[in-house]
Amino acid sequence: MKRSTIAGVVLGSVLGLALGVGAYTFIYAKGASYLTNDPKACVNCHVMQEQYDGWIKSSHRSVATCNDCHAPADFVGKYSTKAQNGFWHSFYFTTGKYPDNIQINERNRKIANEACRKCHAEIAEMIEGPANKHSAADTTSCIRCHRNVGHLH
Amino acid sequence: NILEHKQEAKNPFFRVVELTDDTEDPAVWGKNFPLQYDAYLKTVDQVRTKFGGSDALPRTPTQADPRSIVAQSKIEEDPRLKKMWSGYAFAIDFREERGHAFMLDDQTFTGRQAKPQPGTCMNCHASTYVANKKAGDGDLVKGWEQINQLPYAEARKLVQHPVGCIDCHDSQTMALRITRPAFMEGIAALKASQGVTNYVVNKDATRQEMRSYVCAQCHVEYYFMGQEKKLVFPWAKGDKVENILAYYDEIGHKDWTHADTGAPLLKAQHPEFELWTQGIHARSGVACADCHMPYTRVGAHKISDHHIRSPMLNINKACQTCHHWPEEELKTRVETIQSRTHSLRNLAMDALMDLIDDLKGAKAAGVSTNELAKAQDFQRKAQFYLDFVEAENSTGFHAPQEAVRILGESIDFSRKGQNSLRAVSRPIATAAK
Amino acid sequence: NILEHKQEAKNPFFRVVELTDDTEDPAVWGKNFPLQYDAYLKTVDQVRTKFGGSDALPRTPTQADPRSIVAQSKIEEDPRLKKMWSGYAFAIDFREERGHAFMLDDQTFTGRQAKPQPGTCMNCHASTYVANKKAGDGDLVKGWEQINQLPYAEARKLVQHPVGCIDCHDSQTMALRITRPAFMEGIAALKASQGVTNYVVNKDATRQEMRSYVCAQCHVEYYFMGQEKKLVFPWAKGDKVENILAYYDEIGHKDWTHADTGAPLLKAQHPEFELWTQGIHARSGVACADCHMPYTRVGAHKISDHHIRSPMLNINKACQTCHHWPEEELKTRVETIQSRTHSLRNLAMDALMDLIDDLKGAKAAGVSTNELAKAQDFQRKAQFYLDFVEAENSTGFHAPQEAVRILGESIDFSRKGQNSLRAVSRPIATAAK
Ligand code: HEC
Ligand code: HEC
Ligand code: HEC
Ligand code: HEC
Ligand code: HEC
Ligand code: HEC
Ligand code: HEC
Ligand code: HEC
Ligand code: HEC
Ligand code: HEC
Ligand code: HEC
Ligand code: HEC
Ligand code: HEC
Ligand code: HEC
Ligand SMILES: [Ca+2]
Ligand SMILES: [Ca+2]
Repeated sequence: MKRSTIAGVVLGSVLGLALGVGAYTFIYAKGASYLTNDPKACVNCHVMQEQYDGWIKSSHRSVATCNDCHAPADFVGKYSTKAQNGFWHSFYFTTGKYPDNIQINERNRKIANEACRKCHAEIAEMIEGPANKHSAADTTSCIRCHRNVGHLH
Repeated sequence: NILEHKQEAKNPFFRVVELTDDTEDPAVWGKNFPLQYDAYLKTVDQVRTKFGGSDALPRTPTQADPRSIVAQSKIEEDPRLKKMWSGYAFAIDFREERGHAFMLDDQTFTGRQAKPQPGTCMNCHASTYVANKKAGDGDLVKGWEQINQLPYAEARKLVQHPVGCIDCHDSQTMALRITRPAFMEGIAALKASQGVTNYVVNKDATRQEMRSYVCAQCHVEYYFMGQEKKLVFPWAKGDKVENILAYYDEIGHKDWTHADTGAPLLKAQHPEFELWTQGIHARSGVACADCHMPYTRVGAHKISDHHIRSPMLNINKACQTCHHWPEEELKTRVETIQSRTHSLRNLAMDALMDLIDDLKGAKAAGVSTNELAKAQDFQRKAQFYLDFVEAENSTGFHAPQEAVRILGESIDFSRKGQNSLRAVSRPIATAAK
Repeated sequence: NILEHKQEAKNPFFRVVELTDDTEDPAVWGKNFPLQYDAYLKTVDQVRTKFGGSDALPRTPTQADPRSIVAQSKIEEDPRLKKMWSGYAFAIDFREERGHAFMLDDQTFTGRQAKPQPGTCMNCHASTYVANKKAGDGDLVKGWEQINQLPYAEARKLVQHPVGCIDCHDSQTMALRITRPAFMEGIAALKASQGVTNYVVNKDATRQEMRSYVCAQCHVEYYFMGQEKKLVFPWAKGDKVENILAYYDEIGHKDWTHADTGAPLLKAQHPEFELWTQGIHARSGVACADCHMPYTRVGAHKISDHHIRSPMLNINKACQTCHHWPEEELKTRVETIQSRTHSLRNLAMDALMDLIDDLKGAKAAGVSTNELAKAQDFQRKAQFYLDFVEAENSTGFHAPQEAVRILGESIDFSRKGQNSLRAVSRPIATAAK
C-alpha cells in the first residue's frame, strides 16, 4: 500500500472512533452546553477550570465571556469554530491526548486577538494611527501585552 | 467610566492643518496631534537613573558654546576613557547622552568639533528628511549623498530641528516610515547576510518591526566610507560584535591611530540596536518603542508616549503590562544586571590600560615593529569589544549575557596582548608551550 | 476515560501500608503512592540533550566494577580537564551525571575510589536518613558525624538504596523535610550572612523554599572539614563564587596540590543551588522542583513528576506553564544561553592551560618559590572560578549572565598569572607601569 493510503485508512478509523467517543462525551459531559455563551459550558471540563478561575478574577469577568474572546463575531464563524473546537476538545479530552499545559493554537490565538477589536475598536484605531497603511493581516497584536486580561495565565 | 470614554474616543484627533511631505516643523504637526507633540517637547527633561538618564549641569554660556546646561562628562567620571581614546576626538569631549530635544545643539557645540567633522554627522542629529529631498531636487538618496560631503558647518545651515515627526512618520497615513538611506542599505545588507535578498524595508517590514527600525536609523554602530564620507552601517557579515569586527578587518578600516601605541583602532558607537537583536526581548518580539514609548492614557485616549526616555523613569507603563512585579523589584532587576555588566566592564578597562602601558613601554624599549604589530592588533580587538559594551547605552540590559560575554573576550584580548610582548624575552615560557 | 476521571477524582490515594520514620525501602512507600513510585523508578532512563542528560554507554562488567552501562566520560570528551585537575582523583575518572537511580553504584564504582574516600561521601549518594539515626541511636546528627569518619567501604555497608522517599518526606504528613545536617548548618550560615540569625530550616522555610532546599542538600559545593571529615557547605560569607573563595582562603583550605605546578587548588562541585540563587528564576520564586519535577497529570490526578531529569526532555510541563512559546523556541532559547556559556568556558579553559604551561616552564627554569607563589595563587583563583561554571550542570542556564561573568573573571586571573611570571624578566614593561 502507498503511504497516503495507509494514512487514509488510519485517519479514517481514528475519526470513526473519535465521532463515537466524541458524541459520547458530548452527552455525558454536557458537551451540548458548549454551544451556549455560558462560561459554565466550558468548565464542564475540569480541564478548563484553570481558565475559568482566572476569568472570575479578571478585569473582564463582568464584560466578556469565554466566547466573546474565543469565538468569531459572525454567526457562521462562531458556530463552525465551536463545532471544530467542541469536537476536538471532546476528542482530546475523552482520549486524554492533550498537553498538561494547554497551548492555544494559532487559529484560536488569532480569533482571541481579533476579539479585542470587537469592543476596543477606538483604542485600536488610536494606537494604530488615523490610517492603517499596513495590510489587514499586519495589525497590532493586543495580546502581546495584554495576554492576561481574560484570565491570568 | 467606559461610556464617557466611548464619547470622547469617537474622534481621537482633529485634522486642523494639512500636513504634506514637506512639513518639517513639529509644531505644525502638533496642531493635529497635540498629545504626542506635548510629550515630544518633554524630552528636554533631565533626570538621572543609576546608570542612565542624565544630570543637568549648569554652565556659563560662551560665544563658542551658548549652552547653559549640559550633561555630565563621561571622560571626567572615568579618566581611563581618555587613555583608551588617546589621539581621538572622544578624548576631548564625551558626555552622557540626554533627550532628543538636545541632539542638534549637543552635536553643534561638542568639543569634538575641534576636529573637522563632515555633513554626514547630520543624519542622526537633525530632522533631515526634507533637507535631503531638497538638496537632491526630490531625490532623497542623491541629496543625502551630497550633504554627507559638505563640511559640518555648511550642512548645519540646511537643518533647523532635532529629529521630528516627519523623520518617523508618513504625513498622510502617520504610519511609521524609514527616512534614512543608510538604514535602508544597512538592514538590506543584514537581511542578505541571513539569506533574505532584495529586502526593501518600507515595503517588507512588519508594523512591529518598524517600532524598532525607526530607532535603528540612529542607535547603531556606523562609519564613514571613503572620500564621499558616506554613512555605512557595517552589517554585511551580520550584526554581532565579531561579525562587525570581521567586516572592518576585511576592508582594512580604522577610525584613528592611538596616540601612545600607534595601533589602528575602531571606535564603537551606540550599538543599541545590534545588542538588542542578541537579547531575549528582541527574541520575544519586544520593540524599542514598547519600552521607550509605552502606550499611555491621556483622558480617553491611549497614545504612544512620545516623551522618549529611560524606562526606569516610567516602569509602570514600560514594564508592568508584561511583568507583574512591583516597580521596586523591576528596578532592582535592571540594576542587578547593569551592576554585573559594570563590574566586568571595569576589569576589561583595567586590562586594556595595562596593555596600553606595556605597548608604550615596548615602543620606548625599541621593540621591533613586527613584534609591536601583533600586540597592536590585540589592542584593536580588545578596544572594539570593550567599547561595544561601553558605548552601548543600556549598560548591558538589552542583552545581559551577550554584553558580559563580549567583555570576557575583551579581557582575553588585552591580557594576551600583554603576554605577546613579554613572551619574546622569556624563552623558557615559550619553550613550555 | 471520563467515567474513570470522575471516580478517581474522589480519592487521590489509598493508604495500604503504615509508613513509619524508619521505613527506608521506597518500594514500601510505593504501595501507598504508586504514581510517584513508578515515576521515581524511571530515573534509570538515559537520554542525551545538547548539553545535558546522559549517554548510555555499554561496557563489559568486571569483578571490580559490575556496571554494564555508564555515562560518557567528560575527561575523554575534553582532555584539558585532566591537565586542569592533574594530581587529583577527578583526573582519573569523571563522567556526565545521570539519573538518581544510579547514584549509589556510580559512587561505589567510580575510578576515583582508587584514592581512599571517607564515609562522608555517602551523604549525597544514598538513602542515609535511617542509617544515620541508627548509628546515633536516634540522634541523627551524632550518627551522621560517626559515619562521616568511617572508611568508605565501611559506610557503604550501612546503606542499601539511592536517595529515597524518606530522605525528602515526612512519613506521616508527606510534607517535605530536610534530613541532611550539613544543609541545616549550611543554610543557617548563609541566612546569618544575610542578617537572619538562628535559622532552623525545617521550622522557618516556606513550602516553596522547601521545593528547592530538598535538592540543595546535595546539589551544592562542599568540602570535608578536619580530621572528622565533616561535610561543610562553605556559605558563611555568602554563596556567590567570590564569597566561597574568600571563605576557603580565610581558613587556608585546599582540596589538592596541582601535580605540574604545585599550586594549592580547590575543586568546585555541582554548585547548582548556588548559581541558581543568582539567577532570574530564583528571584522570581521558581523552584528546582518547578522545572525538574513539574506537576503532571496522571489520570485525574495532578502529581509532581518524580522522574527527575533534564527539563529539556519535558518542556511542555516544565516550562509552558509560565512561557507560552512553542517547545522548539524554548529549546533554542536554552541552547542559545548554553552555547554562549560554553564558548566563553572554552576560552577560559585555554587561558588556564596556558598558565599551567607557563608555571611548569617557570619551575623548570628555577624561578624562585616567591615568584611562583604569586602565579600559583592566580591559578587557584582561575581554576576555582572556571570549575564553578564547569562543574555546575546547567551550562549556565540557572543564571546566564552570572555564569559568564564568572568565566570572564577566570580569564583575567589566568592571563594575569601568565603576566606575573613574565613581567619579572621584562624590566621595561614593568617600568612602563
Ligand atoms: C469537552 C471538554 C471541553 C469543553 C466543554 C471545553 N473545552 Fe476547551 N479544551 C478542552 C481540551 C481537552 C483542550 C486541549 C486541546 C489541545 O490542547 O489540543 C482544550 C483547549 C482549549 C483551548 C486552547 C487549545 C486550542 O485549540 O486553541 C481554548 C482556547 C479552549 N479550549 C477554549 C474553550 C472554550 C471557550 C470553551 C467553552 C465555549 C471550551 N474550551 C470548552 C476541553 C474542553
Ligand atoms: C465583549 C467586549 C470585550 C472584549 C471582547 C474585550 N474587552 Fe477589554 N474591556 C471591555 C470593557 C467593557 C472594559 C472596561 C472594563 C472596566 O472598566 O472594568 C474592558 C477593559 C479592558 C482593559 C482595561 C482593564 C485592564 O484589564 O487593564 C484592557 C487592557 C482590555 N480591556 C484589553 C482587552 C483585550 C486585549 C482584549 C482581547 C484579548 C479585550 N479587551 C477583549 C470589553 C471587552
Ligand atoms: C506594547 C504594549 C501594548 C500593546 C501592543 C497594546 N497595549 Fe493596550 N495598553 C498598554 C499599556 C501600557 C496600557 C496602560 C496605559 C495607561 O495605564 O496609561 C494599555 C491600556 C489599554 C486599555 C485600557 C485603556 C483605558 O482607558 O483604561 C485598553 C482597553 C487597551 N490597552 C486595549 C488594547 C488593544 C485593543 C490593543 C490592540 C489593538 C492593545 N491594547 C495593544 C500596552 C499595550
Ligand atoms: C478578554 C478575553 C478573554 C476571555 C474573556 C477569555 N479568554 Fe481565554 N484566552 C484569551 C487569550 C488572549 C488567550 C491566548 C493567550 C496566549 O496568547 O497565550 C487565551 C487562551 C485560552 C486558553 C489556552 C490556554 C491558556 O491559558 O493560554 C484556554 C484553554 C482558554 N483561553 C479558555 C478560556 C475560558 C474557558 C474562558 C472563560 C472562562 C476564557 N478563556 C475567557 C482571552 C480570553
Ligand atoms: C525590554 C525593554 C527595552 C527594550 C525592548 C529596549 N530598551 Fe533601551 N533601555 C531599556 C532599559 C531598562 C534601559 C536602561 C535605562 C537606564 O539605565 O536608566 C535602556 C537604555 C537605553 C538607552 C539609554 C537611555 C538612558 O537613559 O541613557 C538607549 C539610548 C536605549 N535604551 C535605546 C533603545 C533602542 C534603540 C532599542 C531598540 C533597538 C531599545 N532601547 C530597546 C529597556 C529597553
Ligand atoms: C535621528 C536620529 C535618532 C532617532 C531616529 C532616534 N534617536 Fe534616540 N537619540 C538620538 C540622539 C542623537 C540622542 C542623544 C541626544 C543628546 O544627547 O543630545 C538620542 C537619545 C536617546 C535616548 C537617551 C535619553 C536620555 O535621557 O538619555 C533614548 C532613550 C533614545 N534616544 C531612544 C530612542 C528610541 C526608542 C527611538 C525610536 C523610537 C529613537 N531614540 C530614535 C538620535 C536618534
Ligand atoms: C548613525 C547615527 C549617528 C551619527 C552618524 C552620529 N551620531 Fe552622534 N549620536 C547618535 C546617538 C544615537 C547618540 C546618543 C547615544 C550616545 O550618546 O551614545 C549620539 C550622541 C551624540 C552626542 C552626545 C553625547 C556625546 O557623545 O557627548 C554628541 C556630541 C554627538 N553624538 C556628536 C556627533 C558628531 C560630531 C557626529 C559626526 C562625527 C555624530 N554625532 C554622528 C547617533 C549618531
Ligand atoms: C523617533 C521616532 C518618532 C518621532 C520623532 C515621532 N514619532 Fe510618533 N510614533 C512613533 C512610534 C514608534 C509610534 C507607534 C507607531 C506604531 O505602533 O505603529 C508613533 C505613533 C504616533 C501616532 C499614532 C498614535 C499613537 O500615539 O500611537 C501619532 C498620531 C504620532 N506618533 C504623532 C507624532 C507627532 C505629532 C510627532 C512629532 C511631534 C511624532 N509622532 C514624532 C515614533 C516617533
Ligand atoms: C511586551 C512585553 C514586554 C515588555 C514591555 C517588557 N518585557 Fe521583559 N521580558 C519579556 C519576555 C517575553 C521575556 C522573556 C522571558 C519570558 O518569555 O517570559 C522578558 C524577560 C525579562 C527579564 C529576564 C531576562 C534577563 O535577562 O534576566 C527581565 C529582567 C525583564 N524582562 C525586565 C523588563 C523590564 C525592566 C522592562 C521594562 C523596561 C521589560 N522587561 C519590558 C517581555 C516584556
Ligand atoms: C527555570 C527552570 C529551572 C530551575 C528553577 C532549575 N533548573 Fe536545573 N536545569 C534547567 C535546565 C533548562 C537545565 C539544562 C538541561 C540540559 O542541558 O539538558 C538544567 C540542568 C540541571 C542539571 C543537569 C541536568 C542534566 O540533564 O544533566 C541539574 C543537576 C539541575 N539542573 C539541578 C537543579 C537544581 C538543584 C535546581 C535548584 C537549586 C535547579 N536545577 C533549578 C532548568 C531549571
Ligand atoms: C541525596 C542527594 C541528592 C538529592 C537530595 C537530590 N539529588 Fe539530584 N542527583 C544526586 C546525584 C548523586 C546525582 C548523580 C547520579 C549519578 O550520576 O549517578 C544526581 C543527579 C541529578 C540530575 C541529573 C539527571 C541526569 O539525567 O543527568 C538532576 C536533574 C537532579 N539530580 C535534580 C535534582 C532535583 C531537582 C532534586 C530535588 C527535587 C535533587 N536532584 C535531589 C544527588 C541528589
Ligand atoms: C554535597 C553532596 C555530595 C557529596 C558529599 C558527594 N557527592 Fe558525588 N555527586 C553529587 C551530585 C549532586 C552529583 C551529580 C552532579 C554532578 O555529577 O556534578 C554527584 C555525582 C557523582 C558522581 C557521578 C559523576 C562523576 O563525577 O563521575 C560520582 C562518581 C560521585 N559523585 C562520587 C562521589 C564521591 C567519591 C564522593 C566523596 C568523595 C562524593 N561523590 C561526594 C553530590 C555529592
Ligand atoms: C529528591 C527529593 C524527593 C524524593 C526522593 C521523593 N520525593 Fe516526593 N516530592 C518531592 C517534592 C519536591 C514534592 C513536591 C512537594 C510540594 O510541592 O510541597 C513531592 C511530592 C510528593 C507527594 C505529594 C503529591 C505530589 O505528587 O505532589 C507525594 C505523595 C510524594 N512526593 C511521594 C513520594 C514517594 C512515594 C517517593 C519515593 C518513591 C518520593 N516522593 C520521593 C521530592 C521528593
Ligand atoms: C513558575 C514559572 C516559571 C517556570 C516554570 C519557568 N520559568 Fe522561565 N522565567 C520565569 C520568570 C518569572 C522569568 C523572568 C522574566 C519575567 O519576569 O517574566 C523567566 C525568564 C526566563 C528566560 C529569560 C531569562 C534569560 O536569562 O534570558 C528564559 C530563557 C526562560 N525563563 C526559560 C525557561 C525554561 C526553558 C523553562 C523550563 C525549563 C522555564 N523558563 C521555566 C518563570 C518561569
Ligand atoms: Ca543618557
Ligand atoms: Ca547529566
